[in-house]
Amino acid sequence: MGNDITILIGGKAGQGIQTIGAILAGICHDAGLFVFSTDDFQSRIRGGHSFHLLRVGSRPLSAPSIRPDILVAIDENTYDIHREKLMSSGIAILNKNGGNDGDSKGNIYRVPLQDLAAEAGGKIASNTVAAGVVAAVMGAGLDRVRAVIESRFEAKGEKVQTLNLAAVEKGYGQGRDICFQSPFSFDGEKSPDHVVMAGAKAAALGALAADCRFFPFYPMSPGTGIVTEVAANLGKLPVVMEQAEDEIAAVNMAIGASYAGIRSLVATSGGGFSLMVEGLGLSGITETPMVIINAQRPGPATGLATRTAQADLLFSIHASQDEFPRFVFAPGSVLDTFKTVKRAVMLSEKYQVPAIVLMDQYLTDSARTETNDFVVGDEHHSYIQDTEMYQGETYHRYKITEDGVSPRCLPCTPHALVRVAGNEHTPDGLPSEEPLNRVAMVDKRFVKLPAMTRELRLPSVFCNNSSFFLTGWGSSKGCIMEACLHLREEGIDAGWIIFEDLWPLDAQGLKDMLTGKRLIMVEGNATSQLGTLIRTLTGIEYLAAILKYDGRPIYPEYIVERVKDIQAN
Amino acid sequence: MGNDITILIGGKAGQGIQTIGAILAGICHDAGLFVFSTDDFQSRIRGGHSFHLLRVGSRPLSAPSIRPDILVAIDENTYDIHREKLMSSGIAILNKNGGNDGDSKGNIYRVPLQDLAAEAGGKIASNTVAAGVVAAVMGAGLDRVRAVIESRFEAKGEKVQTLNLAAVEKGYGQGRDICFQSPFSFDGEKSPDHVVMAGAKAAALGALAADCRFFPFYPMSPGTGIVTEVAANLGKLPVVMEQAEDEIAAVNMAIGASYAGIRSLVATSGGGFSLMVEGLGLSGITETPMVIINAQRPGPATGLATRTAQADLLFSIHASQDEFPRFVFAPGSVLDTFKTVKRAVMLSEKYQVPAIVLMDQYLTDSARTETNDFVVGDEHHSYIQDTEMYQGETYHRYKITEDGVSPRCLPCTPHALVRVAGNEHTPDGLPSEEPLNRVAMVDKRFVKLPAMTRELRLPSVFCNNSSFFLTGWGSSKGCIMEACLHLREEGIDAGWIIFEDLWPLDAQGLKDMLTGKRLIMVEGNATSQLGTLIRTLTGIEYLAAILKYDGRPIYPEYIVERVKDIQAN
Amino acid sequence: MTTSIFDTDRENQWCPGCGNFAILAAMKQAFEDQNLKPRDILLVGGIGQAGKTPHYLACNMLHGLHGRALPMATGAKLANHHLNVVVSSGDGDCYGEGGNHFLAAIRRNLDITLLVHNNQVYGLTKGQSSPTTDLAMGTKLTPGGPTSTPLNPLALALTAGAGFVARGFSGAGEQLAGLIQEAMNFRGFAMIDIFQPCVSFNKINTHLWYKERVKDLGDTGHDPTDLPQALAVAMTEPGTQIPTGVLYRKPGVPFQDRFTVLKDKALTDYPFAGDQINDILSGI
Amino acid sequence: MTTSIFDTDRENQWCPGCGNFAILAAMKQAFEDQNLKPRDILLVGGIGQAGKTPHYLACNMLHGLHGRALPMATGAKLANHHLNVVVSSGDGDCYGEGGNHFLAAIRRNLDITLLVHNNQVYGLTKGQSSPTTDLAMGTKLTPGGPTSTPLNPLALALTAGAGFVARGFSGAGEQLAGLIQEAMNFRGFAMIDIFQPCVSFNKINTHLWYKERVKDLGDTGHDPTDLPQALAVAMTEPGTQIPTGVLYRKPGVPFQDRFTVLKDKALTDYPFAGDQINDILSGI
Ligand SMILES: Cc1ncc(C[n+]2csc(CCOP(=O)(O)OP(=O)(O)O)c2C)c(N)n1
Ligand SMILES: Cc1ncc(C[n+]2csc(CCOP(=O)(O)OP(=O)(O)O)c2C)c(N)n1
Ligand code: SF4
Ligand code: SF4
Ligand SMILES: [Mg+2]
Ligand SMILES: [Mg+2]
Repeated sequence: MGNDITILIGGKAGQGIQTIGAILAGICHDAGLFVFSTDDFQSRIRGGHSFHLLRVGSRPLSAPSIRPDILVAIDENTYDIHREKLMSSGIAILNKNGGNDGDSKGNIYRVPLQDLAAEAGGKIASNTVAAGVVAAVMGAGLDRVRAVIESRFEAKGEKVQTLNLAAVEKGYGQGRDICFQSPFSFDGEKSPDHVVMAGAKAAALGALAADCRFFPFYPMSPGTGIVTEVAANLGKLPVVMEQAEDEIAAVNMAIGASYAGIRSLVATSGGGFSLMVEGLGLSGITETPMVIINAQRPGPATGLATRTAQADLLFSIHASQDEFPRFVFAPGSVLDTFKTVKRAVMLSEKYQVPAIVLMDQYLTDSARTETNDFVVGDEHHSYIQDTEMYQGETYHRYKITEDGVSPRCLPCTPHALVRVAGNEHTPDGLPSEEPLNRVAMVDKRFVKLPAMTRELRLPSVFCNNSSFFLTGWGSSKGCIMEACLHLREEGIDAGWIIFEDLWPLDAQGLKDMLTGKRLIMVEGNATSQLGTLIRTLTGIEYLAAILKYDGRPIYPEYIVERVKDIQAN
Repeated sequence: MGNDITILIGGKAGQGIQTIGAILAGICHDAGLFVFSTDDFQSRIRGGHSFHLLRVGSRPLSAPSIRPDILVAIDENTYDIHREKLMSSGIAILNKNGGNDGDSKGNIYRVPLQDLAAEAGGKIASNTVAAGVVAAVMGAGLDRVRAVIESRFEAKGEKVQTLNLAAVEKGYGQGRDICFQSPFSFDGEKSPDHVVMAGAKAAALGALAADCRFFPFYPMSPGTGIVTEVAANLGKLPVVMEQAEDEIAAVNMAIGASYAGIRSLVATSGGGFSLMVEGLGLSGITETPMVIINAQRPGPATGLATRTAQADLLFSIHASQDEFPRFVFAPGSVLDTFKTVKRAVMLSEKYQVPAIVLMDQYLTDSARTETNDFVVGDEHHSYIQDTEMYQGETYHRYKITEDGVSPRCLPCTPHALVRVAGNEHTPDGLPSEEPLNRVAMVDKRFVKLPAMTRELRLPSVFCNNSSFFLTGWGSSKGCIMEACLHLREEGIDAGWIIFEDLWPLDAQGLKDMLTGKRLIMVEGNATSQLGTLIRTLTGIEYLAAILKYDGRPIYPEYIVERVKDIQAN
Repeated sequence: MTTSIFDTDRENQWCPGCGNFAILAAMKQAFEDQNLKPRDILLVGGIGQAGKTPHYLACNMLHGLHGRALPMATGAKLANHHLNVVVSSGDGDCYGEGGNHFLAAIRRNLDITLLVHNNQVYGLTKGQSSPTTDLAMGTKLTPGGPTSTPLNPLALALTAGAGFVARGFSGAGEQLAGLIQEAMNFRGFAMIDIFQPCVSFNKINTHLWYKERVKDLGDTGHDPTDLPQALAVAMTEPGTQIPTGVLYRKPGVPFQDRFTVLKDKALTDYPFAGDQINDILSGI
Repeated sequence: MTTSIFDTDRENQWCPGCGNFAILAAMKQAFEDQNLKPRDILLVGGIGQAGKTPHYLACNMLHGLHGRALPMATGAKLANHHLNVVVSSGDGDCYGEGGNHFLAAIRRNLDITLLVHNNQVYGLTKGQSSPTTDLAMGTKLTPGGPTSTPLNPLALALTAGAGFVARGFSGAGEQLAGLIQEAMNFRGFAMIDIFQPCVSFNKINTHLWYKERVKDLGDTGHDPTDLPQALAVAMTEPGTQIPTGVLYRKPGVPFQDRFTVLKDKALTDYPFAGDQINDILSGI
């Protein structure tokens, strides 16, 4: 089984609790342990309550846990908010300077973080003290702890570095006295095959690896995280970012740039995506490639700005007036995100259709140990047909071809005139109202569908003969997998079916795959959108649905509990 | 069987061909005959080619016909464009001044319209000459013809009236010499039970009858026609129209006005609707009533601006990030439009949800004889709970109630404070990120669904034991009905199933109704969206689909032909 | 802090030290000075830190979408033009996402009071540049500073024809309360662009930075009825001196007066026009 | 009519007598006078009668959504700033639906030429009022005239910081061709608001109406480098006199120059940065 614990660090926005998590994750990663972290925070900059969950395991992890073994309370509210979730074998570390008076007793340890930091040379380092405490509790050697602090604060200058080293040691000294039942072995070594990354960064790197060069954006949580990760590479790459005046501008800029030959991606959330819908259709009718990442959050309208949801699936499939082929993906892990965004860019180019990648706050913001398969593939390969450019003015952007894909040239290159219209158009790109031409053009666009469908993968199935299947999509993949394994350990014959490619799907293939299977949908929405999609494509009805729409991730524990409820009924 | 003929009047944009149709329709209507007219025009103001189809019958008509018995060519292109469609028994009347030289021969009659008009006193009246020709050909008495002209031009002053009377007589004189096989009896009387109206006007009147008072708009064909009909009543009613800077403004204005207590409706087309999607969600989460009429046209993007389509059904059901209850309707006739818009306004108010009414260019622009059941009902009844206003500041806009509908008060009335937020909110309307509150609010909104579902009607079924059913929705209702009757006359055992209420539907009721029936979908889109919806709701697969997506109406003749094709295979 | 009938018991979510607190206080003062009651006011909020202001005032509240406060206010005002409408919006909300509505509201002479909490940054979304961000200010997403020249909201409002154009500063509370009251009493579109330090994300335009530059126009002999003069003031290079107070005041025909039907009474005050509609229906 | 290498064989769909024909001719002339070839130019069209202009010119064409010509042009220009981009938009397209993008393009100093065919009406959708419609002009949907004060595009552009601001008139073809050429040669945002009679829907601002009022600035000693003077000209009461010509010309840093990465070459000219990306990936 291996060791597996969860640390919950809570405090106010602005108190830097994520830093504590990041230091601890670094120490664990260096020792070859596996981590999984996720953030829960409010739509505010200071105050309130947020928490960071860090799970550490000696084996790979694919989900967070909501039941902490170590509860670190930086402010006074945290303990009260989370005490009920604390494992009975767990301990709580309360910041004595955070309003938690009194002495340590039972499994509660009170540590004066600011006082210790002040002793070390500056109150500002109190988070580092906290990290030191927990590192010691977990059983990390001081050398490892120091090494992480040294490299983390290297860029900030010697003074800061020295302060934090002193602070971490202060904390470490306190932590050593705390008795914890499940310490880890930190004797292992960092594996070159592993990397700790969050979904937002994976999406950005995937886009860059696929030669996306233009990222117009309008800030919107949680989509902003993705562009922020692109921005971190500005200056190193031939990449342009531009803050648009609104999302409508962003999507139209992307189409304009793509027309002129640059792969473009916009990242947003549901509200921004709503504003991009008309542009999505423009990409559809002009057959101009473009990728939209919709990092979902609860809605409708402003909804819950910093929370998570999986409720835009059917909207993504049907968004825009009238019909045209598009791709819809929803990656299930951080590595999947990297690969999926690369594929989305490439497939959008190959078929000259828009592609939508559904992420969400949970996926963008949660970091985890992943196999380091983040490599440049050949998705950057160009699909633009330069040879056609020499046809001069007889070049037709929308030439009718057998596979529906017309030769795409760039404007203002030596010979071809490239004409593109969001009106229905003849093959030369000029508007036309002719009924037969209209039919020909709709058919031309739709004839791409079979090949597009073949590019997509049917869902992954685990334990094909199980008595029922936890069935979900996208970011909850890991939670479903963990829940499933947990149920199996308890002797419950569960399997899973997980979708990451969502549109267009091979309906017959899916029907063959699902026929006779009992499905329990697990989704982050209130109506079971994937369940609806399955019924639409195959006529197959699911058995039950575990739906969570409170804006929080679908923790494995929740799934397990609800499966048992369902079985009890 | 009765008599039943179709007149096609073709010419350039700006040549006033619709006027000819309107005069003829008036003459027929006065004689108790039934009319059905529809317009086919390009997205331009002058030139090109447009045509007006006027069908006249001695029995009620529910669809146009594309095969003319009388072809009136105002310009030189018209005859060439339409000659193939002319019935073998039909005649063509060509404007000798329109570039059609030569003499009358066979079934072709050449009439110098401008010359005759000039003789009558002014070339401007040449359309009236044309109307006179056709009226005579159809067999109308000169008195009837004169009466219509008199009243039509009354408001324009005596000079104009006299000119047009002279012109119509000139034409009438020519028409009398033309031999036509199917003249009508014009001896009947105008029935007070009948009225000739187009869909756009019916929608406007429906909204007014349901006490809609605010119509923010941004012009977009074919939605503009609806607001134009509202505008015709400005000054007579307590109604405000406001041209918005864009569609986003329009929808948010509607929500603002509705919050303040005024029923509001926006009419647009698909592109504008796309821009309203975020606002639709705002109406959803704030539970602010509002009606959107989406007069569909072919898309995506700019598409075909003045053409027709039925391709926004699934988009309407799923538009906006996240989920919330809404109504979707698609009226099938002009009278249905009046009634449906009234119901949409009322149901939107009753359940405090947005309602979408799907129309299209064909429905808005086609006029027909309808039973005069255009009456004010009690849809204007107020659902605003004044009594709650006296609760003062303890009033909660989002009080959790059994049926999900909370008491709605108006802001700035004596006591209650009315707080509304597009963020997720507590019952008092203030934003909240609490997970349990979020779930309670999503559930509160969705608990309305069963009652909303009970308000809607399952589709109408004709010939319940037929061997197959032509199945469609919205504006093509009449075409499907005519096609069906035609097939039955030919001994083909066809029935119909027509949806006008589309969301939310009673899935079990629908399944019971459709089980065992063989469905041939008839839709104005390329993917059979209703067929998809039926599969989604019931798991039932349709047999075949007749899909038309060339931007033109689904004429009955087309359906009949395609059914035979299907049967032949 | 003094208590007010406009207080709410909601926890305030702004950062300690944020300039918004002073704007909130000035609003309360302005409302109280006019003897208004919570039920008398409709607050419309955009989305952003500024847009949260209505959460902290006991009034009627309409809080919708990012950038769309003005269209919502337009609808509410057309429905019932007796509503006393105050809009709280941010520089991003009003001049960025909502830029088109800003121009349109001015051209309508919408009879509301618009308070733009101008912190020259997107606060709530963590410090991206806004339409008024200084070219020198790098952000995570625009490390080299914005690629757009900052927008001058007052100059724009003046050229677009706004009737009441003022600038306030959160650090000058008394003046601000007075401006708000004046704006609310103006019949027509009245806007106050309020400089508001964002302590978390704007390290350039700090409280001190503004403090050193603001200059009350009341002390300069400025004539607020002179448009070219107002424009010249609005176009003062913002780095050196920041004129505050009323730049321009000129009443015009307010929006509601442009509708004949609203001359007698508010749209909400009309009974259902059943008879007239019946007439129309029987005339078809 | 003379023939041109920019002619197409598409049937022109404008109404006979429409002012757009003269604008089209002036564009051809301006292109030819610069010895440009069809493949050298990218025309971006809005949606409306004005937006159809690119259909009638043998050039590269990007014709998208109503109101969104400028964002599309922005994207194309960032992708390849060597593109010679001319945008044809209408008063509704550019100042109505696209108002926010108009301001943003100016603030970016987007290096394109914007031609606004200003017929003071929505032509293609049959004569509704536009942002520049005269208050006196009733339409079917606004029988009492617009409820919004007309927008002054030139004054707005000037206050927003546009570098090249001109007004043309379709009835003054030679002047217009010259203005277009000058605008195309200006490095940065260059706009020409072109009065264009709509014979079908605008019965007030007719060819004659304009003809009687236009006055070439070249004949007045106007100094196009003086911003206040330009603003004063832009704000001339439009009913009495219509100054045409270049109101203002002042080069600034064009948009592309604000991106370090575009200094050397266009984004399209860079090879795939595989090695650098590999470095980044191996550093994670
Ligand atoms: C359609 C949409 N796009 C983006 C956002 C994200 N968003 C929320 S607030 C905000 C910026 C607010 O800036 P500003 O108006 O200046 O307010 P501040 O927080 O600075 O007071 C943004 C971009 C959103 N909620 N909706
Ligand atoms: C989103 C959207 N809204 C509305 C329309 C309808 N529409 C097309 S052109 C136009 C007005 C064009 O006016 P203007 O830009 O002045 O051009 P003109 O025809 O006068 O040259 C409108 C409202 C549209 N195509 N898309
Ligand atoms: S982020 Fe800035 S604007 Fe927002 S509350 Fe904090 S200080 Fe105020
Ligand atoms: S409607 Fe007006 S703008 Fe359009 S083509 Fe005709 S004259 Fe020109
Ligand atoms: Mg701000
Ligand atoms: Mg126009």
